[in-house]
Amino acid sequence: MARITAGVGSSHVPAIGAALDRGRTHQPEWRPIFAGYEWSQRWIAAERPDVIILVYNDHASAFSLDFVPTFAIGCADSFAPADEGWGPRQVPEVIGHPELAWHIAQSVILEEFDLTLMDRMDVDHGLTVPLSLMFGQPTAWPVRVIPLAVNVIQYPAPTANRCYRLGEAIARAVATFPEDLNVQVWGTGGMSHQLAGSRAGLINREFDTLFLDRLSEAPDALRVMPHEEYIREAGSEGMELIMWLTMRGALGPRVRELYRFYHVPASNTAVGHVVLVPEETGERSVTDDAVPRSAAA
Amino acid sequence: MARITAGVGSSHVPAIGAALDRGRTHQPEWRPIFAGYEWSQRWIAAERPDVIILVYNDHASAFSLDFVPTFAIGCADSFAPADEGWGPRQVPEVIGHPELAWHIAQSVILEEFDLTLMDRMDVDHGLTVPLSLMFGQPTAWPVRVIPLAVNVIQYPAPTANRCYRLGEAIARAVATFPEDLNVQVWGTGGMSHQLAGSRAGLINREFDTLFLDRLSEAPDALRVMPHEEYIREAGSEGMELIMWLTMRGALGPRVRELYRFYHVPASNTAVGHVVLVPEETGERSVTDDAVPRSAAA
Amino acid sequence: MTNAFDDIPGTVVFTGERARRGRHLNRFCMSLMKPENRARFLADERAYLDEWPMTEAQKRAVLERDFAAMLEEGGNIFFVLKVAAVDGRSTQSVAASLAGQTPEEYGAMMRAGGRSPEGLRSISGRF
Amino acid sequence: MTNAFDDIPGTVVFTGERARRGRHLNRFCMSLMKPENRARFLADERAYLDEWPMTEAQKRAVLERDFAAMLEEGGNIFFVLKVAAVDGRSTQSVAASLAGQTPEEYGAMMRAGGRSPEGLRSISGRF
Ligand SMILES: [Fe+3]
Ligand SMILES: [Fe+3]
Repeated sequence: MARITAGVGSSHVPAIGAALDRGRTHQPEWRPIFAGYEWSQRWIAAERPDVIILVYNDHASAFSLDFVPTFAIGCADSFAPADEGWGPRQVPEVIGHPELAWHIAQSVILEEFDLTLMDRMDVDHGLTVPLSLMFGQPTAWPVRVIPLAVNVIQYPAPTANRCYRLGEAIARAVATFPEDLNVQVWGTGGMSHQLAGSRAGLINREFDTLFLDRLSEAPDALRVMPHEEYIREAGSEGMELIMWLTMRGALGPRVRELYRFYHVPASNTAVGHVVLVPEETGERSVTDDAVPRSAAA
Repeated sequence: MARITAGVGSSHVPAIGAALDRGRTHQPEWRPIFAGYEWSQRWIAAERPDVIILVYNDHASAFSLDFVPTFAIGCADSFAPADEGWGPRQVPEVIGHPELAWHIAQSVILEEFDLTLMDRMDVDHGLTVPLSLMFGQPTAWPVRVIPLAVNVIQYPAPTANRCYRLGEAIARAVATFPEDLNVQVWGTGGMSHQLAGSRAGLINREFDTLFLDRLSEAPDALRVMPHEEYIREAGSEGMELIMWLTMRGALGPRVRELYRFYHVPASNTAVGHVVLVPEETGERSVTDDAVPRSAAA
Repeated sequence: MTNAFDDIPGTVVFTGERARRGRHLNRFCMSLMKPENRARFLADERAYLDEWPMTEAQKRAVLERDFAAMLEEGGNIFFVLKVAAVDGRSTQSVAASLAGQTPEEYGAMMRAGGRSPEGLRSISGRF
Repeated sequence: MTNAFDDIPGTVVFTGERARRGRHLNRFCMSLMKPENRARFLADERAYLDEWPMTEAQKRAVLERDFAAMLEEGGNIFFVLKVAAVDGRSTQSVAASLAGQTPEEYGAMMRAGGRSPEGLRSISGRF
């Protein structure tokens, strides 16, 4: 049977992708960020997941405003990196897992989640930057990816609670997939940042820390937070954090935080990153010289 | 405040549109069908709804299989009749009600329905044939229309229960729209028919009658019916009937059936049609020499 | 994955598995929504089909207007109907051919009330 | 409809009302995803803009690269950023201009930990 073995939360700042693609990872501005993912790169090399269900949002790349799905699942065989206006990132094509994607789609739609099914979709920095942060610059991604795009750019986004519940439904679907697969769920976006409006540049380290603490220990408090509170505290684009709750929901009631990283800034954004494991399988998942929970920067 | 005053159920057979558009309404094959809507044409001329929330399904017109939304709401100012392969129907452009559509979208997404928002969408016979049946051949439709497209051609469709619950959520949304609007909800598709497979031509009058009885009197029995039972009894395309449940859900717990029509065949399909009013407003809505519930043909 | 509707005889339910198998067949069908593509297809069907990464069985099904085979090869009914539209052929005649009946037989059956569900509910006999 | 987030200062939340107002501005922005359109836009910005049913205020905002005005006229931040991309201009410099700061001021602020939320949570003072 397929099983969800871990969850990863990560910011997905486009400038991080550009820094990597242009060989600027050793510049003082960027080095701390890439250093903050070194533990996770070693961890995931040992974990060797087969599939990542990657929760992210599209930023006017695959979807125009003519067509805004609340939740869109990628069922295609592969997904091309999107041209976001300056040519596509020179990263490998993203290989899907259509059998598992269709299985999840069928399962959660029958559980009354109203997914949009995508058989052709380009994927933008929201998906490819976390892959780069976790896997570096391989010639092919060492994992299959099921993109799950969440609308957060056209109000209203789904509620935080709905994102969490979708994660729970995904976990039930994965548990009934007959193939033996090591599946991770990633939630991306955030942390606090704002572009739209004169409050641009907002960073709220206190809120971000609270969010990361609660993500592991008290996710119910995050589930009931209304959109306006996410926007007020984390910024208009910081509301992307609701996508981390889908990851969290997929991990079950209790989790253990294996790793945490937080850094300000990457361009306009606070960078946050956690690695979580379900409490049941926590012991088995620690396969490396795991750094105990540590806040860098 | 806006209020939902009535629900209409109707088949949406493309051949009916062709018969009307080609002036064949008086041919023996088609006359009984158009006659079956004469009462309803008089009724709706007296009712003068401002807006129809029209639940239908797209048939490979607006959506390819690259992109299959479970529920898609049309928020555009207008919607063009689709070219379904032999040129668009020569019927008026469909004028939307974007303020109400956005209000509904916001309300039901915050209630955890995962709609896809459409700002550009052509509408096919699934939407325009019921308009023609109810309004004839005007130079402009005398009503605004909010298209609500439901996936029923890519398995899995939403459950019957989910369709019903969406109707309930739409009713709550309409009730909080500040403008004074007379709103109807229509459910279209069905009744029993099958195209796909050697069982093509299936008609199940007994099931259709049961469905219409229960729609008014015992909708809970229809909500819990699984897809396979709809397909087994009503045919692979007869499963479109789940869309009638969104209409029914929007009308509240008790309704009165003002009119019923049933006829076999239109091309491959059993034609069914009902007019329902919420029990609370039932008295006020009878504005015409209403035919008591009557089964023609 | 087996599904409850696999027990229903003579009935194609368009699952994800079929969608994957029929991806390019259905995309070809969708291309016929554009008048210029319809014209190009009719001018040289084989050449137009060869522009798509379809299987030979899919192409043959289209060339032979074998609608049952199109469904078998992953075609969705509403997509393959676009091939019929190109020929100016009615949905009813496609349905007749899927049923293995002549258009006349099928039309007469429909006028007489359609195909009864009796005996056509279940392969296993459970319904 | 008033929304709870209307109380948050200096913050544009992209509602349906804004989407309707900015429809053609955002469609114009989306058109810049194609290299050939970027080239045509740069060759004659005014002529390219005149192909779209945008308001004069929207066109002027684009011509003047006034990103605050683009948002005001219904632009979505991720769509108007495509205008910046055409100019090879960074997201950070757009954010600076929205904040009314020079890129240097804004960059220094970000390196120092970003803009504090203190005093920027609520117009009414409730938060
Ligand atoms: Fe983002
Ligand atoms: Fe239909």
